[in-house]
Amino acid sequence: MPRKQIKIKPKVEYLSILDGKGKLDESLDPGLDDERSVALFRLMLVARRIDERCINLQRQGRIGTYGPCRGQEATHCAATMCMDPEDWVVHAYREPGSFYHRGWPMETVLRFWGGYEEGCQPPDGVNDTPIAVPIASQCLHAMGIAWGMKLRGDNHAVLCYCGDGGTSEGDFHEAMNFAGAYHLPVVFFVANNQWAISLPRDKQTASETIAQKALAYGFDGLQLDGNDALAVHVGTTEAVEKAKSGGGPTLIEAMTYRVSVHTTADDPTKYRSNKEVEKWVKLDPIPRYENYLIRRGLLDQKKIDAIDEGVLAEIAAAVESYESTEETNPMDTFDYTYDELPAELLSQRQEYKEALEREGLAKTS
Amino acid sequence: MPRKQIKIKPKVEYLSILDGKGKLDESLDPGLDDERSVALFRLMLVARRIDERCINLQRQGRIGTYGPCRGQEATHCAATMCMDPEDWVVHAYREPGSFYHRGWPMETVLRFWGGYEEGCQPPDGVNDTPIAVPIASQCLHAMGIAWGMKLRGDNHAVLCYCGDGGTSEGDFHEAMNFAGAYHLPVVFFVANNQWAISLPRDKQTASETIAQKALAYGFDGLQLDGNDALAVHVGTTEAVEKAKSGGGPTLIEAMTYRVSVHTTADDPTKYRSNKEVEKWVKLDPIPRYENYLIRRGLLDQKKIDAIDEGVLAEIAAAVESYESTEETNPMDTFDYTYDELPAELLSQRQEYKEALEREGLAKTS
Amino acid sequence: MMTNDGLALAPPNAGAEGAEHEKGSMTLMNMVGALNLALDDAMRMDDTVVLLGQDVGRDEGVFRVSADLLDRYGDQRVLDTPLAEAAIIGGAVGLALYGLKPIAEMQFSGFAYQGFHQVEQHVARFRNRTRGRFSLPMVIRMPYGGGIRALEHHSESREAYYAHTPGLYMVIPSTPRNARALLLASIQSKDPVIFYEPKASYRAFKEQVPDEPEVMPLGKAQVVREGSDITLIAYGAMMRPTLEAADELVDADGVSVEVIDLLTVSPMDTETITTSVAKTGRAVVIHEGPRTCGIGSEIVARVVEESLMYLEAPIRRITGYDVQFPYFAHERDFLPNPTRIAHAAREVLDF
Amino acid sequence: MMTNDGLALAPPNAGAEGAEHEKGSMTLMNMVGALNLALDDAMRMDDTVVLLGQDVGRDEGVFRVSADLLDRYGDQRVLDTPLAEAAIIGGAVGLALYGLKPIAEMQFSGFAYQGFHQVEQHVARFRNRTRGRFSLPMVIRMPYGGGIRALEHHSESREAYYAHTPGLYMVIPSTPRNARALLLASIQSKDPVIFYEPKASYRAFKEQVPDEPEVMPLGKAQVVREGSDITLIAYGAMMRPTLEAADELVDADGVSVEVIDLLTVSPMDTETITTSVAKTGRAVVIHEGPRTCGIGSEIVARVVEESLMYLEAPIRRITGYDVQFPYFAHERDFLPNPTRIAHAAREVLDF
Ligand SMILES: Cc1ncc(C[n+]2csc(CCOP(=O)(O)OP(=O)(O)O)c2C)c(N)n1
Ligand SMILES: Cc1ncc(C[n+]2csc(CCOP(=O)(O)OP(=O)(O)O)c2C)c(N)n1
Ligand SMILES: [Mg+2]
Ligand SMILES: [Mg+2]
Repeated sequence: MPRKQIKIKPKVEYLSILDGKGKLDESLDPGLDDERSVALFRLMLVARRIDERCINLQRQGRIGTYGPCRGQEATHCAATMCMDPEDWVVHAYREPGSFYHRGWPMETVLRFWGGYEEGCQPPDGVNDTPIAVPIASQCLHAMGIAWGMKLRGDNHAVLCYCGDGGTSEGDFHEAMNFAGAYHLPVVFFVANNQWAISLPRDKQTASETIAQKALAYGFDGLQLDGNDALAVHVGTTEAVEKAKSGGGPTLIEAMTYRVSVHTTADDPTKYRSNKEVEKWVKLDPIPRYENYLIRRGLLDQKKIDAIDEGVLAEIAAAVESYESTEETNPMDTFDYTYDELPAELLSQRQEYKEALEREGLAKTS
Repeated sequence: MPRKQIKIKPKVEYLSILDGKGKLDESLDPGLDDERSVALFRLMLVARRIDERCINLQRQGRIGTYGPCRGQEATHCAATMCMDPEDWVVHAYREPGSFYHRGWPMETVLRFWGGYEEGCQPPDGVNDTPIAVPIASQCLHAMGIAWGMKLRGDNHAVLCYCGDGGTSEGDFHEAMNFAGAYHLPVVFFVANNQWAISLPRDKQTASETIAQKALAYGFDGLQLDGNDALAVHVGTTEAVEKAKSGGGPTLIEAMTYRVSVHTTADDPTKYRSNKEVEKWVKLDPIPRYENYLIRRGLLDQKKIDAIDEGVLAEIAAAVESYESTEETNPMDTFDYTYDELPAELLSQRQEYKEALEREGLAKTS
Repeated sequence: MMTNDGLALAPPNAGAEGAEHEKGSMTLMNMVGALNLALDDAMRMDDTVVLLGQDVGRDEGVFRVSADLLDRYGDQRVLDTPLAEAAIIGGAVGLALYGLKPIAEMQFSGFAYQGFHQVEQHVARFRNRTRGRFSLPMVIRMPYGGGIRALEHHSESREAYYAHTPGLYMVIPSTPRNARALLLASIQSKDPVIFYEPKASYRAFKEQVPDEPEVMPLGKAQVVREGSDITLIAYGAMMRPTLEAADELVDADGVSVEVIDLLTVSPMDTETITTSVAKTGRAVVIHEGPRTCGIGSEIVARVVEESLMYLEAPIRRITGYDVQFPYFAHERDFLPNPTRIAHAAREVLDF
Repeated sequence: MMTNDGLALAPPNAGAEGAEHEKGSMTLMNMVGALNLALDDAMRMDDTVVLLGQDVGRDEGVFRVSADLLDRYGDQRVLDTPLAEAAIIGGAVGLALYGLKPIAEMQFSGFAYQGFHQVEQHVARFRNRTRGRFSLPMVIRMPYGGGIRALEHHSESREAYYAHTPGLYMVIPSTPRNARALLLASIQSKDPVIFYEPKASYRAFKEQVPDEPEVMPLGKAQVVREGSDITLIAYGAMMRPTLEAADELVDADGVSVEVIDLLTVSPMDTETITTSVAKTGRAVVIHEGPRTCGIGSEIVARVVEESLMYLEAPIRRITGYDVQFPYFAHERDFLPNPTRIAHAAREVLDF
């Protein structure tokens, strides 16, 4: 029976710039300046090295469960680099490079994985939300912040991280729908790393791409090679500029891969093949981008080594600082729950303090 | 900057068969047989008359708040007629014709609006869920029932009603996504009546159609003229057949209009113009379909009057039966909460019973 | 009935209206009017205040609590939203992070669960999680409770869910005047407030409400009637049947009854409760919500901890039973009423 | 420690295994193994039982509770789902309506709120709403509680939310053997069960578990240690510190301690509690969840209603405080421990 086809207006596109070996498609050269180009490399290296160090610290029991970002450095490093300080970055949990770039001290992030609320305290002046554990719940905060920008007439934008698994949650949908309905300056950045713990991407949803989910909300979707730092930078920059100039939201799907474990508590050999992992290791974003910068004459092995040394030293100092910080006061949770401690909590605080003193557990004050 | 366009596979189409005056597009004639054709007319009349009567009863305080379906009769009547008894119909709350067709006694539905749980008790053998008040929450039940059908290898399908407002809820999204991911035999039928209480459709979501939301989940969307009973019947039949033959879910968006109040507690003059209402009143699904049947020679005024009289008599009998039923026992809620009454509830039941007896309120037993 | 204890004029921006706060004029109004007045006060005094929710704008709220506000403050401050509670709450979190003061409306408390995860995981936690870097000054208003012949999910009372969630204020007014003063205080609070509005009381009666903005402190219960033989403890819509029962006990039995209105259900004002029960030795607690793990059980537990030895009889709980709130045909049977409260009080007195 | 009181062999399909139920052989296992055994029992005995949740299949559950089940029962009965809790719970409602027996897993209780509306609005209501036409025999399993150095949202205990929701069973086992017997009973129940698994106890210790399927009745608490001076009431992961405290009180102070394990938190077995406290006159209740409106407050309220006059001292509540559960660096400080419990018991004894 003949029907009218309905024309769908928003577009869904795919973007990649560097090939698997880091060779540039000249026609797509974004002309990123030298300084920024190298800074992006360094940032990705920071993410890689933090990751390695954290897995190490976890194995030694010096922090708790850790969720690595190995293989995904290009996604969050290149995306966050597109944001101005007045913009907001709304985090998930696999973006150590993003925290670093935005000005979070490395030891703050270590404190999160070490079991301290202080790891979720953004430094003054940094407009970020901390690690969000409940999947996709942060998308609504990103939407709300962007709504605030719009209501106040501020010319800023919000970048919001989420995983492929997160797109199944109701919160993702509601955030996308509000963002579309109010035409908000927000970029939803889905790091599609092909897995949500043990569930592969193709079982997460039947839509062929995640980018096309934007059509349900009346705005554009962009799928890009998430292991191509240039593509991420270009695609995100455009989406952010669109947002700031009143063009509304964009959904970016960055195709990448979680090369490592889901968290240090996970055993991926239960559910996926080494072959698949190897395929993606070959597409590692760091050597690809490194090759590109070497071709551009911006890097050579000596420069790389120097950068790496600097990064490692910075991390070593952060670990040192993390571990030498005085133990925090368990009473703090009482003092931070409300602006003023209600009477009932005051008496519970006292009860807790006395118990700890009696039991010789934590130091209190 | 040039990009690759991503080709979206599932299709989104529009279907209408009868024009605004009920004239048939011959090329689309589905060849619905005479008996069924007239039965559908009668069913729409049932819905219209129940609606009118309920508004009346509400005004007289004989039932509580009522949510009318005026103008939307074609959507739910024609859609539910596509379902076999072994199929399931998952209801929202604006489908009196559907309940009737599925074999719910009219007085049962009256009891719902009259404030009795008995109004939510499906008759034995009827595979329907009762009126669902929390918007879109029922979509997940429809998905789950369809999942059960698939797991058991049963060749049935589920029809699920939802409103345009309901598409904004997280539950709608999660239901659509699971249905797509598991390729379930379910048809999501959105009665887009252009309003969710006071929020017009274009503020509910920025997507141009609701039908295209299916693309986010990897299956087909179909927008149809929801005031055209033939189009609804044809579109739903196809979607149900597709579901039963392993073709997976479909999202149907039926374009219709809530001609009356949201509920009897609502005052739509606060938020919409009479002009808009009048435009839609001209597209009333009943005269359109009636004209079509008259042209087909299946109806004339005498036949219409006879049908109407029958319907009215049936409704009168149902009201009579509803009002002459003995008052229910307030204790029932205790007895239906668990399979076996736990000790704690037994003592609360006793406390309640004694209180009611002391207070001379309801009769108990 | 309401005393002026603990009432104070709203500080911010109120200066212009006359710093002396002379006893100004009053207007007789119902609770809907009083809540509307508080919203209007807040929006006028502080332009970071925004209102959001389903049908709060053009429709003025399904109970008309936001009447005239769209006209007065425009559609950049009164925000009609799509139909999604988690987005309303989670969006309000974002608005608050960005420095606005959102007042989010849930159309009925029975639909707030669609956004409960945002409350539990974020609204209640952001201040402690970020060690004070971010706080969430926001209010989530919602009508709760039975008595208006509404459909399923429109009559429940589940304040205990919120009271059991650390990091929130759970506030429930009982009269037009305290509704206005508590809502204004909630909006001015630096902490998130769940504000339950007793819909059965929306239009049930009127009270004189000062024209000047007025706030009451959060976290304080009120002794609304003094007495020495027994303490009745209630809040919200249950205050009316409780006060009726008190009248009956005084008039018919000659008993001296003390009545406490919690006003802030959580964090609970233990002292006002235990001081009273230490004096009277007897108590009945009254609420609509289910009994198990309800506010009543918490009150009993605190009295036991602080004043067990003063207790001369078991404390009775007159509450909703541990079954779902009935469809409306039987709601009058189900809801605690003056007779039931008085009967329990007599049993406690006769113990 | 666990007695055989109230244990019975599983009725359905168990006949084939020998109707005599002679004392069969036992196997020493931890709670993860015991829960896995119950799931296996249920899936073997009843082919309408299906398991669904995030990572329950190929990954065998993040704690391995569903080990081997995908291999044994296939992917039409062990269902790895997309990441959406409301869909898991609401989908299970649909599966149950269609005649299957779904066992839904929430990966952690802290993420169950994403589907809380489905629990409150449907799971808890379908039987009463349809006046018995539909019931929902389904189990929602989830690990709860602190003690395993996990991230935020992975350590909370909020059984009181469910206890405050009429229409549900809220069950919390404490040992491998009762975990197996209670999970099997929950699966066989005609009513929906929220099954909280104390994750700190998952691998903490082993117990002999009968090879034959075994069920325990829901709704019954157990006196796991008899005594006459004081009653300690706990459940789940708190049973171990509670029993340690009891040992210390017995050994060091020569006190006779009775210990009750609630097992079913709601509907609560009032009689077992009040009988004990009427005997001992003193009690301490212990749980991890927040204090206000927690299970402890309900226990106190019931004791006051039924046995006030036997009470010789205030009942103390050793619980989580009314703040958010701390990130793991301070969880050991925060969780009730034997010293804290024994200290409270001594205060109650010395009152
Ligand atoms: C609401 C919620 N449900 C479940 C979890 C447990 N969980 C943590 S990570 C994860 C998978 C997330 O997958 P994805 O969104 O793809 O992000 P990725 O871990 O791959 O970066 C799950 C199920 C959670 N944290 N929050
Ligand atoms: C979860 C939830 N939120 C809010 C409401 C209150 N409410 C009842 S009907 C309605 C509008 C529904 O609009 P739509 O889905 O378009 O259905 P229609 O009423 O137009 O048929 C709202 C907001 C509700 N019933 N459930
Ligand atoms: Mg992923
Ligand atoms: Mg509508």
